[in-house]
Amino acid sequence: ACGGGQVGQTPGGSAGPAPGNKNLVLVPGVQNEPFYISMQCGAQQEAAKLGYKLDTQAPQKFDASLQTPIVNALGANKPAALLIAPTDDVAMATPMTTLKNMGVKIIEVDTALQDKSVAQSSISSNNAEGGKLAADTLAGLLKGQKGSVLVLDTIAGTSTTNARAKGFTDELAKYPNLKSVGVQFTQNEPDQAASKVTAALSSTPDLVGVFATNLNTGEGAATGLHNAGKIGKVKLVGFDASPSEVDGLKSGDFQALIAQDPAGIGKQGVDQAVAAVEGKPVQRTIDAPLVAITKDDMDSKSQYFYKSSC
Amino acid sequence: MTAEEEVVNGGAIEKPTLGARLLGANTFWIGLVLIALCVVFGVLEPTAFLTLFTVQTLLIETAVLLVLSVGMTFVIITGGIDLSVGSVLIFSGMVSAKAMEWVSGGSSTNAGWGVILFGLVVAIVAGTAWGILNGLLIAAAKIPPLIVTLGTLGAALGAASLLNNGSDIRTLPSTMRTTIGYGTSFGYVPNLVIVAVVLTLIGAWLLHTTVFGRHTFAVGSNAEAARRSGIGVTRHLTSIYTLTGALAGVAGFMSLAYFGSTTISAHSTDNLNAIAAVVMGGTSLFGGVGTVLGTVIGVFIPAVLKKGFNIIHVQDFWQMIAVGAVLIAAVWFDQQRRRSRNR
Amino acid sequence: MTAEEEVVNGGAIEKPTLGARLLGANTFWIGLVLIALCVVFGVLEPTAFLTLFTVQTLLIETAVLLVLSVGMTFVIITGGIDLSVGSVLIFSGMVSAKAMEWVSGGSSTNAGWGVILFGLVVAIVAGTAWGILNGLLIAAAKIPPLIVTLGTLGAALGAASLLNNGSDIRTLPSTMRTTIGYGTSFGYVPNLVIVAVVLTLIGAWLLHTTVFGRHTFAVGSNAEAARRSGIGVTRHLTSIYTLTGALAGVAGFMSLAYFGSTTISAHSTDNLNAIAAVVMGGTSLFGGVGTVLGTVIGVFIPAVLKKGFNIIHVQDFWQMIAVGAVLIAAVWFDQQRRRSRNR
Amino acid sequence: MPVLEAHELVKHYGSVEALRGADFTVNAGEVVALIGDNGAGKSTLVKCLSGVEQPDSGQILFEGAPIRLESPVAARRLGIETVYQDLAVAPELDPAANLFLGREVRRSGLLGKLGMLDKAEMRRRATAEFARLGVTLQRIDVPIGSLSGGQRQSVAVARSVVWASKVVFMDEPTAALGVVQRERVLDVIRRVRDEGMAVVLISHNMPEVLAVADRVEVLRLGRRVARFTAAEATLADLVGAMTGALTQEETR
Amino acid sequence: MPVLEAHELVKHYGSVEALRGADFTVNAGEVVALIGDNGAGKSTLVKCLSGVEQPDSGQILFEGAPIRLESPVAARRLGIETVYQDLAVAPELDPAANLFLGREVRRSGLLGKLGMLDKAEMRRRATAEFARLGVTLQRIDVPIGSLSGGQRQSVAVARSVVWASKVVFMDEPTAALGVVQRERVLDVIRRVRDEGMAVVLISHNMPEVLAVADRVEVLRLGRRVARFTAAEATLADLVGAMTGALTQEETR
Ligand SMILES: Nc1ncnc2c1ncn2[C@@H]1O[C@H](COP(=O)(O)OP(=O)(O)OP(=O)(O)O)[C@@H](O)[C@H]1O
Ligand SMILES: Nc1ncnc2c1ncn2[C@@H]1O[C@H](COP(=O)(O)OP(=O)(O)OP(=O)(O)O)[C@@H](O)[C@H]1O
Ligand SMILES: [Mg+2]
Ligand SMILES: [Mg+2]
Repeated sequence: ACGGGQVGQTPGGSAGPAPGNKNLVLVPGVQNEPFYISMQCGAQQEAAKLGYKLDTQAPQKFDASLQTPIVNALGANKPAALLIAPTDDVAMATPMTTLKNMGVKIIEVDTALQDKSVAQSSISSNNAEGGKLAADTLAGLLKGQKGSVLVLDTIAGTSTTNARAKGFTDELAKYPNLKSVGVQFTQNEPDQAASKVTAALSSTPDLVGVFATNLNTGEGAATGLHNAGKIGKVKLVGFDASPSEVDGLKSGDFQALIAQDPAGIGKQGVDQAVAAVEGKPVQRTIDAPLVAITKDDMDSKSQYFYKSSC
Repeated sequence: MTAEEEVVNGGAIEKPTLGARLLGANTFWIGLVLIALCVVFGVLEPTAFLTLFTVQTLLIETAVLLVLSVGMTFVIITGGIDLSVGSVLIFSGMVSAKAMEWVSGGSSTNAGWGVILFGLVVAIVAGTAWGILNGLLIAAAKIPPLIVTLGTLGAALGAASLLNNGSDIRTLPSTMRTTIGYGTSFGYVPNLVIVAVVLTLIGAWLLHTTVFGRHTFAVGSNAEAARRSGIGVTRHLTSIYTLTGALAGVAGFMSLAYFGSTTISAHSTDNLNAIAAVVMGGTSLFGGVGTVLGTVIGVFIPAVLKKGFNIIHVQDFWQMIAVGAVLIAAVWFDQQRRRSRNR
Repeated sequence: MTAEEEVVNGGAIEKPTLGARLLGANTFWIGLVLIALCVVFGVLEPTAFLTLFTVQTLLIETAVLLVLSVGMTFVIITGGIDLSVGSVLIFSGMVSAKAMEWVSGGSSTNAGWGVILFGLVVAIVAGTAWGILNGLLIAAAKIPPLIVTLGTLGAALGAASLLNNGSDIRTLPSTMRTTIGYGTSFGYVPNLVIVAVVLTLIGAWLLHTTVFGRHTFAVGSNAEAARRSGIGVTRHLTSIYTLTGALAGVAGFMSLAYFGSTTISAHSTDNLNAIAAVVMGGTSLFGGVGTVLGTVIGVFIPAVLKKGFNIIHVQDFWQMIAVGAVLIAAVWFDQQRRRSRNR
Repeated sequence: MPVLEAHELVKHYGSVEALRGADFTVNAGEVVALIGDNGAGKSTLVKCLSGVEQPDSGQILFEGAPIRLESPVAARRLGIETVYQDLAVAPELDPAANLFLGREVRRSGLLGKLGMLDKAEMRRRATAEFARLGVTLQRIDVPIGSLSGGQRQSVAVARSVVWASKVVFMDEPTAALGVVQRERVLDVIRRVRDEGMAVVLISHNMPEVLAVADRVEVLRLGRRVARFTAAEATLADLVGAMTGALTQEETR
Repeated sequence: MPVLEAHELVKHYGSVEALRGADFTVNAGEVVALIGDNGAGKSTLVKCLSGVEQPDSGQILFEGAPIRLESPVAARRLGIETVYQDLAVAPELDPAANLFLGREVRRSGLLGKLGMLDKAEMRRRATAEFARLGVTLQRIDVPIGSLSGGQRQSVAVARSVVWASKVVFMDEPTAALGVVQRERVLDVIRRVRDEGMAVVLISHNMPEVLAVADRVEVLRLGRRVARFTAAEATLADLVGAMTGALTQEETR
């Protein structure tokens, strides 16, 4: 095309962030989630310690079309580094690359792009591993009991929870006593999760376990089990350790939770970002730990509980 | 019988028979669709579908939406629309939960009925407040309902998030969950369902037998005529959105009791679901016609369908396609029958 | 001048002046709101807001919604509604991506312009197909548009998910991303924006100067009168939903080029955003009035607002509240001015 | 004494001038015909005098005292009822509901206090009213939108005379009526007049005007241009005044 | 030879019987008045004969051959035009747009082939047509919904006579018209008749009917009950036939 170019290629060269810029921005996957709030808390603490300022801007939904404008807007007020949980491992590459070309350092937290050349560092827990851990934990809870297991996923196309569900299903195949009745999508709505659980109870009387891949599905599943009076009889394994899930674990709604370490991810993200900004060496990938928490060991693992505010 | 006899005394021949009225009722054919769905699933999975448990959970799961849809029926009959119900529901739940925490001085887990009732009142007041705001903007400032409620949809959700810094409250009186949320009365009937049924009956009574209901139809049928007839259209519209807000407040409390959580990130499709239920029940988006009974049927058709599909294990993606197809087919069938009746 | 002079020759006095027409134009006041917003943000953050980059990304980000909204304008002017645009967009993108993979025999990452053009055609065809389905169900089977498009909303999404088993396709021709997705022409203008502008201009031309557009207004103003005037209402409505479907198909391809992914889980609010843009632009949900220019303004008001808020770092929850409030205020201002003009 | 008077009413719609300083007077116990060409401003004048529209300037006097009619309710409270040219009925409601719109009959007792309608009573009274006007309806429970043009108009006429106590405006009430129904309406107009109310009749049917009116006021291009006593006026006078061939009042 | 004939038309709306076996005949080059009480079925008959409604049973003959009028388009193709009682105009469009609705004038050349409207030409021709009918409009670019009742009706009348070639149905075309406009419309009716077209006039104004019609057909309770030659009929005959005091045709 005539004069073909690319967006963000300001003719005459782009001015990167001003030297000495001490602003960091965190763009989590979605607002209102304790997971990301805890990450923000960890990151803020670390940033303050290192003499940086950290802003957080979250999309309303876990949706690339909502996260893109937020990232693009940063091009106007360039921060020194961006910590981001990309909501789509390809779609977010464009805006992130644009920022990177403007001289902003990119650190991925929680999720990562397929294109490994964009970010300087990625800190994440392996979601498939988390799914596996959930399957093992559930099998342990059931102690050889025979029966069916239901997996509740959020929305088709959500990479993180899809990976958890897949890891779970793959691992479950190793337990001959447990049979998967398949993955069901809930559109991330608790009421649909509740409805799927009660329907499964109607049609699959030997249901012994449910794996819910995030907070909303977990809450919905617990509600469904409550309705059916099956709390505790059907083992419910949730993902993440938000305050509400921890309460649920305490009260017996959940039998186990697979917790990540969001605060740790946030802290390490800031460390890497600062290192990148200051021209120090960075570590390309960091694996964050995952733990299974049950009612019995919950007191000893309270450092993994997520926070709903800093 | 000659033509003469029929029209002698200035009009008004006697009423048609009950059978004819039933066949003529706007809700008859769509009601048949609902019954047909139940029969089909009953035959396909008699042991799983036609059980007390399935019926109980089906009713409980639709209770909240039913309450929202009753309010929506009034709004749509006036020719308006309310997209904000889901957000107002969340906001009310959030305020209510906060208030209960506050009067219990911290966690309200062990609070008694006094606190719970207080929470209910707070929820209703919160919902009503948004309803009044919607109503005034629509009726007095004459801004299109779609814009107003789209605005308050975002604003109520933002405000709810602000209140607890974006996270859910899950420490609620446990009595509330066990009695209202999933308790039953008369042996089998879930309490949440009783609440929804009572509200629906009141709604139907209000709409179909009172002056308030009559004016609702009049405003929707021809607002200018209503105004010239001395109906306070502004005031009436305001009270209708207020009513809807109040019902959303109750629904927020019910949702709180049901989920035991404020579920901020949920309920985003409640508005469209409620509107769909109302329209499926034969209420026109252009206003002036509609019934609460139709809305009830409209709420249950998708609910039964999804429940049935989940029970007979239809894959999710197929389910989405099938639910879409059945919605359309049900309304098509209804239209078809009604049209032939008018031939 | 006496009254006599004015009305002598059977009516038709000469046209008002340009200034009067501008002031009288339905889009004038709401356009002022848009300009005011830009000015405010420009003053608050001159170095960040009024930059080439901000303008470029603002335009790019709204390009897809703009294309959807142009189609939606036609639909709403007929008194209809189309909730399915977002899903049809995703479906078209998915089919297009699949088709490009298929003709490239596996991954299409290195495919050339032939394959890309083929993908575009497939996307348009896929969107058109859903549009025809919507149109026939609405116009021929006479099912309310809300129900039909709510049904196809679910069905199209389900079908898109089925095609690739619920996961996104992310291997797309890289040429497509670099040129169409975020390439620019004439130095600064993003190609995606050029596509959107051209489609919008064609839409405006079609609506405001052709027989097709005239009939669109007539159908929305009084469908029965249109029918009696010999306008093929069924056919016209069908073509309008088909047009909207085709535009959603193009939008699907644009989204594909932009995101480089089929983004199944995204676009869930596109339908409401498009409807809001159209209504904000002065088009009545009851049909018969509306302009494409109004829609363009209606698309940009929330876009500018969100962009500005993101740049000046307003917190998320406050942002939701503020966007809601500004939407309502903008339309209120517009109404106010228009009403006083009619006094 | 005039029960209702208008002075110098002006009403614009955008750049269209519907009223350009119109005067109008009607006394209790008389039938005044308001006539004029199409677009002369008759309906606009009626709307201003029944609170539906607010004039841009000018004065309205009710029983000698200046008033403002902010809404139709204000006019109705003064005992002013109107049959609008566009009828202003709710097409989806049945004739009885339209007749009682805004003045529904409630049940007796507590249920009535709660707002419950007495539908049977309203239907009964509606049937009686319609019979009085010679309206023939095959069924009374159909929406008014599906009635014939004349039937619909009869409902609107019935509504106004049932409730008025001071002034009845009738904007072309007989335009769609059959011969019999038209006579009935003229009878009703006379009866209402004899009860001491003022009736303002708008009509394009000059024989009808001369038959029923006591006085005639003529509107032209938004102004009153002539007044007649019906007994003394001829058809030619009226037509002359309407078309501008004859003008009594000075053009300001 | 009759240009249009109806035999035994029956039309139900739910349980309401609008037509109960109605017959009707109109010849080329004549004005037939179709009269009857309110609710007699006149408008319904017109709707059946102009393709808007489908009769439940009965036969329609056009120039002797049985036809089915599935849609208004079918009727228009045969040269049948109609002024509907409810006018059937698009209230948001302006008078010129309404006049040319469904028959828009396109620009010449390629742009016209692409469907572009020639708005100036349509406005010009509309202004001329309105002047011919004596319609006075202050502005021609306002939506028709804001016009006065008579102005709106004039637009509908203008539309029908511009396009007709065989039959024009006019359902109470003069009901809302002023004295001058009414005369103009009656003139137009005569002119159209003289051009060899058939005109069917529905009116409740008997003097008008007797003045302009060649023949009169009377509908009562959905059936034709009498036919007259206008020159021989008296007002009493017509009223008698409409009210049922006089019946010529046997009741089946
Ligand atoms: N709402 C409106 N908007 C714009 N113009 C209007 C409106 N209402 C009336 N007009 C214009 O005002 C003038 C007077 O209208 P009005 O309806 O009062 O006439 P009228 O005397 O009642 O005529 P008719 O005998 O035809 O009913 C007309 O030119 C009409 O076009
Ligand atoms: N769409 C409809 N639905 C139900 N009933 C209808 C409908 N249209 C007409 N009717 C009924 O059919 C009968 C005949 O109506 P129609 O309009 O043909 O009468 P008309 O002779 O034109 O009367 P008018 O002189 O008052 O215009 C009336 O009783 C009317 O109520
Ligand atoms: Mg008038
Ligand atoms: Mg008629």
